[in-house]
Amino acid sequence: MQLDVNLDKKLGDFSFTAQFSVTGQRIGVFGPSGSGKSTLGNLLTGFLSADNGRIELDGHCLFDSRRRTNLSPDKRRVAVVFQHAHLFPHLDVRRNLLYGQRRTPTKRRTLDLDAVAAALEITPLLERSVNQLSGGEKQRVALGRALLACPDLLILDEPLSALDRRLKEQIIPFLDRSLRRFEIPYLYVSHSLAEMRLLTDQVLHFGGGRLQVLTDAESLALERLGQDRDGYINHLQLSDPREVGSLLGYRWGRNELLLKVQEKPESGYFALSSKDILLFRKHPQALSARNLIPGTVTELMTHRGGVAVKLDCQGENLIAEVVREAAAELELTAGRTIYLAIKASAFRRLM
Amino acid sequence: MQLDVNLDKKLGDFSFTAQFSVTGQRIGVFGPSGSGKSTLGNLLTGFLSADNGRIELDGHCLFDSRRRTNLSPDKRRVAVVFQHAHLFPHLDVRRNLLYGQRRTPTKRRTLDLDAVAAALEITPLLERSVNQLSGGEKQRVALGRALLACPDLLILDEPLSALDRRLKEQIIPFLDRSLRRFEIPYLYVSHSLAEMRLLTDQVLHFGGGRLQVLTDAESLALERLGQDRDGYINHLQLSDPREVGSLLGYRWGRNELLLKVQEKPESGYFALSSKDILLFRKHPQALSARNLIPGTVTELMTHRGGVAVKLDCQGENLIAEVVREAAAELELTAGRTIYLAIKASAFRRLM
Amino acid sequence: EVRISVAASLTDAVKEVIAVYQQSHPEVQVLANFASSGALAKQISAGAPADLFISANPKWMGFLLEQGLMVGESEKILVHNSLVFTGHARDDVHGLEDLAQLTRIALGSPASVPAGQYAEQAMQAAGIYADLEAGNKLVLAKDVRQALLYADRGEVDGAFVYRTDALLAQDAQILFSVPQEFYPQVTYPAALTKSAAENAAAAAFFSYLFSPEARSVLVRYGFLIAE
Amino acid sequence: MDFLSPTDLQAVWLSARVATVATLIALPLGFLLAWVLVFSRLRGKALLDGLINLPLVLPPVVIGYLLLLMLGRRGVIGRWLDRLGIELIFTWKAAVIACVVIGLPLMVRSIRLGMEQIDPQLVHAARTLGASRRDALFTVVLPLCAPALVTGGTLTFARSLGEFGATILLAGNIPGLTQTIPLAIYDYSNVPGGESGALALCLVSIVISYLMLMGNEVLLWKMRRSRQG
Amino acid sequence: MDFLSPTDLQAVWLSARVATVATLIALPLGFLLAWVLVFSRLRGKALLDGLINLPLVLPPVVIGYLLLLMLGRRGVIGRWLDRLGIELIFTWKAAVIACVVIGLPLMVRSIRLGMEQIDPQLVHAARTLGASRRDALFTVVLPLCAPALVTGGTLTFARSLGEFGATILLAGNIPGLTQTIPLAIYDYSNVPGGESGALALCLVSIVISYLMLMGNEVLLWKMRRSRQG
Ligand SMILES: Nc1ncnc2c1ncn2[C@@H]1O[C@H](COP(=O)(O)OP(=O)(O)OP(=O)(O)O)[C@@H](O)[C@H]1O
Ligand SMILES: Nc1ncnc2c1ncn2[C@@H]1O[C@H](COP(=O)(O)OP(=O)(O)OP(=O)(O)O)[C@@H](O)[C@H]1O
Ligand SMILES: [Mg+2]
Ligand SMILES: [Mg+2]
Repeated sequence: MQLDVNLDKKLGDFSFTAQFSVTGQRIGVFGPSGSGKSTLGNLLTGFLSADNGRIELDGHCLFDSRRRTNLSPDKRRVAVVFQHAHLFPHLDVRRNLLYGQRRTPTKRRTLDLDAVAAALEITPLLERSVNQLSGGEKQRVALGRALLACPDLLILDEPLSALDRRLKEQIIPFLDRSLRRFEIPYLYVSHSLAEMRLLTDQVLHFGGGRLQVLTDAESLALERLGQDRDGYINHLQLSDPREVGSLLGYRWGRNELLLKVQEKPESGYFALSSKDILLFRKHPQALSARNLIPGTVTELMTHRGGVAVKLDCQGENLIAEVVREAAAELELTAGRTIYLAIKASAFRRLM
Repeated sequence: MQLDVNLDKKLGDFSFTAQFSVTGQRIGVFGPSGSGKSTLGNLLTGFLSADNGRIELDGHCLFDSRRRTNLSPDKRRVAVVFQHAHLFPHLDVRRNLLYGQRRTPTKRRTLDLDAVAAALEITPLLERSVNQLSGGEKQRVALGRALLACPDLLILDEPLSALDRRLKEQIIPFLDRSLRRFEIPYLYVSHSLAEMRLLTDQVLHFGGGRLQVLTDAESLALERLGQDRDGYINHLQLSDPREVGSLLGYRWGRNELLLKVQEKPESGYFALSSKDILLFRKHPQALSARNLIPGTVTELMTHRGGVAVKLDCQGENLIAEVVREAAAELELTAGRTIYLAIKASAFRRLM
Repeated sequence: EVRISVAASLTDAVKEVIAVYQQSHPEVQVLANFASSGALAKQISAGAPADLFISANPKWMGFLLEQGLMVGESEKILVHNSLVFTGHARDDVHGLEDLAQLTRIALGSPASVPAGQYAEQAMQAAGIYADLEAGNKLVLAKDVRQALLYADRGEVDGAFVYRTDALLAQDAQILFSVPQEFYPQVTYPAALTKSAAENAAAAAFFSYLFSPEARSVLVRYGFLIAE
Repeated sequence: MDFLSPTDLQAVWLSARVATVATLIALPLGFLLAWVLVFSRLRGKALLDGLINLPLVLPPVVIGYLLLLMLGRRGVIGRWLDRLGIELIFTWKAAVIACVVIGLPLMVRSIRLGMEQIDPQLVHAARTLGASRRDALFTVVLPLCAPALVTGGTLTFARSLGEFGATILLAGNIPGLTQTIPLAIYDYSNVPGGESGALALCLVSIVISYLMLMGNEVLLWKMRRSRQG
Repeated sequence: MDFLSPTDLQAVWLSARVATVATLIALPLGFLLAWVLVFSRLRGKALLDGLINLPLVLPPVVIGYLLLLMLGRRGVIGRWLDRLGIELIFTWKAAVIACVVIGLPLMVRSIRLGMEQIDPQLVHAARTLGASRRDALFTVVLPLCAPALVTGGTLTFARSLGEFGATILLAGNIPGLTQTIPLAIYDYSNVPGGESGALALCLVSIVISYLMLMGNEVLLWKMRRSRQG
């Protein structure tokens, strides 16, 4: 997808300005509350008309103040999933899902209901009334409804912010899987760095109604090191599980990690907090942590109240965090080899 | 407070039975969804009338089916805080707070608005419309409103379940502090073990419409070991902080623990997950964890997928969890002395 | 098909006349529309279909004649009526001069109801109107029927109504007839409309109204036949 | 305003007064009836609902007739009033009663629509804070129904301005005393050529109702704003 | 039903038909007008609002007269209808028109109350899914207004059953052709001993409206249930 935007809009005291071109499938829109993220969404869908400027989506003009082009929302093929699902309460799940599809020209209908429902695991809910769904189920249906309209662009405006942590973790894999599988390009609006890292390749960083920079989530996360109570979340791609006693042994590059997890996924991303990694200068003996692997310090980043340690574990990268005193005591310097102890229960499945 | 209950109630297919006497200020009501917790609340407030039985609060009869006594809800002096704050939308925060107080006989009014507002930190919000409050602020106002009615009993029916984790953690200290300070006896209804442990001394454990047992939260938590993804949460009472480099050294019984926390509270409870404790058979050298203390194994409890290790650290108790393989490798048996490594950042302030 | 617009006070009488007429002329359908004279006149004026108009007073007939909607030469007086004073039976009321002792007297609103206007004229002629009005003793009704209702229910001591209406009362009875010299004669004019010109059946029914057969029915309902 | 005769002006003034008083009476009455229909567990609610709707279903004249039967000097209630020395029939109070009865179905239905939106938990919360049933009704339910009350009041006021059938039967058509705008219009329209007088009064009616409509929109708007801000 | 004469039965049947047809016409009309008042950005909405309210404010007879002036053969619209060979005045269709006009203010206000409750985001969601403004109106707004439509329908139907003033002017009072229940009751009041006949017709009116009221309660209850379940 190619999105070219050049817009100005005044809303009362608030003025919004954005000028960018992005190409890609997975774009994030990041920024604090009130920075204009939803305003960008409304300008793209057509619920707001810019004072000045132009929007072009895949070379197709949606809005042009000079040529007085202003396609109505239903002509733009830009679907939205909001913070609250906004399902149609008078329709059951199936009819909600089909609402957009029925309004899509037949030749554009590349997805079918069964495939989408299966991917989102809502097949058993199809005949239910939408008032009988949990929050997470509702959002999955809302996503399915938007997907089935086969839009040129999908805007996800903080689709998870009304859900609790457990539900968020449950739904992110569905989101990622179905968005990838059905190849719908999207703008993911959020102020959660974790979601950005999981779901986007590029990030439009907004602040004060202005596009600050076009960057990516990883860079943003590194910029923010030490600010999150849960530490920096490493994303580890693991594969090829085998049973090792009551645990599972997964391949991580050239290392093997022992995990205690409920299911046994074939492969996938796992989260490991920088705070769940213990570092040893020498190989310790008999400890309760099931993983003890060597790693080389590649970089030290000191931040407010701690030190982030970039490690290379036989080609795989990892970030650990220690307090300053520990960094001194362990004599951490780039190039030094140390040992990492990680409990089998410290890993969390991401998707 | 002394509460004597002996009730039967049929609601459609569901039948509720409870017979108990409790004395205390901090009573929990625990049980899965549909077990009858809210039904108990409704019977106590008088929105439901039991088919049979008797309720006596501090020797004062609220309901007696034989004597045909059935005080109306406003005469019972039993206040409720619900899952959703249910603030009066047409009144501002101050008038919401005063609603109950105005309806309390003057000589019973033991609390005053300013003290309660200060304790709940809602003084700056007093003139706001309740529609401008966040979820956590709303619950605090609802709590203040109930407190100011100076009830004989306060029922808190899952008051935190609609809030996200961060808000929960923010609000629990307010709850605890104000409930203790204003000495209002309460029933705390929840299915969160963590909240039970923080806020109650005794627990009425319900299941299937029946009172299962009168117990306490600690016992319930131990029964449930290994079922929670976050492990068993140890509550450590720490005191007398002193600065140690960038960290804080707190007294924990006869031990000293180094913590990395934002504020510097004088003393209080801190949470430490059983999964954040690493065990070593021998004293390890140079590691990043800032706390390495000796402990004696007092008991081993094997549960699905792991082993809970009860430890005695110079008189203080702690529970750690390890996988079975680790228990074997460390040759853990009761009486054995081992070393515990805990990162300075693993502690979380509770209240 | 003959469409006739008839003043409401003739409802029963005309319904019976039609019923009798239809027995001998089953091929003609006579549709009667009953409402107040004013409503009927406005309908005809607005172009509502009507072949024949029977008004309870000459005012509204005149209104239509002026607009040229009626066949002027067809206008004839169908019946007369007379003004009476009705109320619950009592011994002390025998004529207009006795009304001064009453506390409440109902009559049609003189502004809009001809019967009320006649009653006002009669009272003025008898010299009692000014006192009654100043004493707030007059209750004005929207039509004769309402004045009768008040008298019948005993809400007022008596009411000025037409003789034909007085016959409808259950409890009230005629206390006295207002002498004819005190008020203009009450007439019910009838006429054909211009649009009925081609309708032979309408002309036929119109002349039937003045036949002895029809008149005998009207008389039975208390109307006086115009000479 | 020389296009209105002095009696017309009296009619306008009387109509405004009757409609205002009728609305002020119908508001609390409608509120209580709506409360009974929505919240109480009374048996025979359907019957009451139907009864309240009667004035809508039956022609106003019939309602006027029924009221006359009840409130007239020989009526069931009227007899008592008469003994107490209270005169109703043929006074402006009778016009008010007619308007209240005729307007009540609209009032009750509007308030019900509003009341049914109120979260019963709010009322429960008030009760546990020591508010009696009545206290909660007035301090919680009433303010939350305010927009519905405004709508109901608008409808009743408007309907009262136009009420003819029941009023004329119960109050009579006495200029200066019980002649409201519709009755005055009736008098005009029953005379050939009275249209201009009728038209003038219609215009006054329309202007009054427009003023009230706008007043209410402003009121509703303010309510919405104060609720949010 | 020998307490009803054949013409009475005709009146009952006609009234039921007129009220039903009027309600069926007023429903879509009221829905569109309510939509304009709630959602569109049209200027002069206040004017339209006032215009819709006129039949409430003015006496029905006046409304009937104004309609007569417009729709009569010499009227602005009537002239056209006449040329097209459409007869309205003095037919049951005229009674329907009168009832629609009189019932419309109630219908529009009910639907507005319902429409104003709808979350605009739902409509936005429909638009982004490819629904045109009109499509969203019929597939989202309309079904969500259903309870309000039922209430509006109830009110309009009930009001139509009792409508007298405008009907008698526009449709005339022709037994068997345009005589609805209220007009038949009027006829009875012009006949000696007509009370029993009038009473019987009133009872029929009441029964019909009760039946409809219950039917609607059931409908509303089912709606609520299907929405939840
Ligand atoms: N119609 C409007 N009139 C005036 N100001 C508006 C209007 N709509 C939005 N704003 C202002 O525009 C600013 C940006 O709003 P926007 O909803 O785009 O923020 P956001 O980045 O989506 O924030 P959040 O993360 O809270 O959703 C806010 O300060 C808001 O108050
Ligand atoms: N009025 C009623 N009629 C029939 N069944 C009812 C009624 N009220 C509650 N129940 C049933 O009683 C059971 C207990 O409900 P209750 O609300 O007390 O559970 P709870 O323990 O509070 O659950 P939760 O944790 O979900 O709030 C449920 O199965 C519910 O369906
Ligand atoms: Mg936003
Ligand atoms: Mg509950």
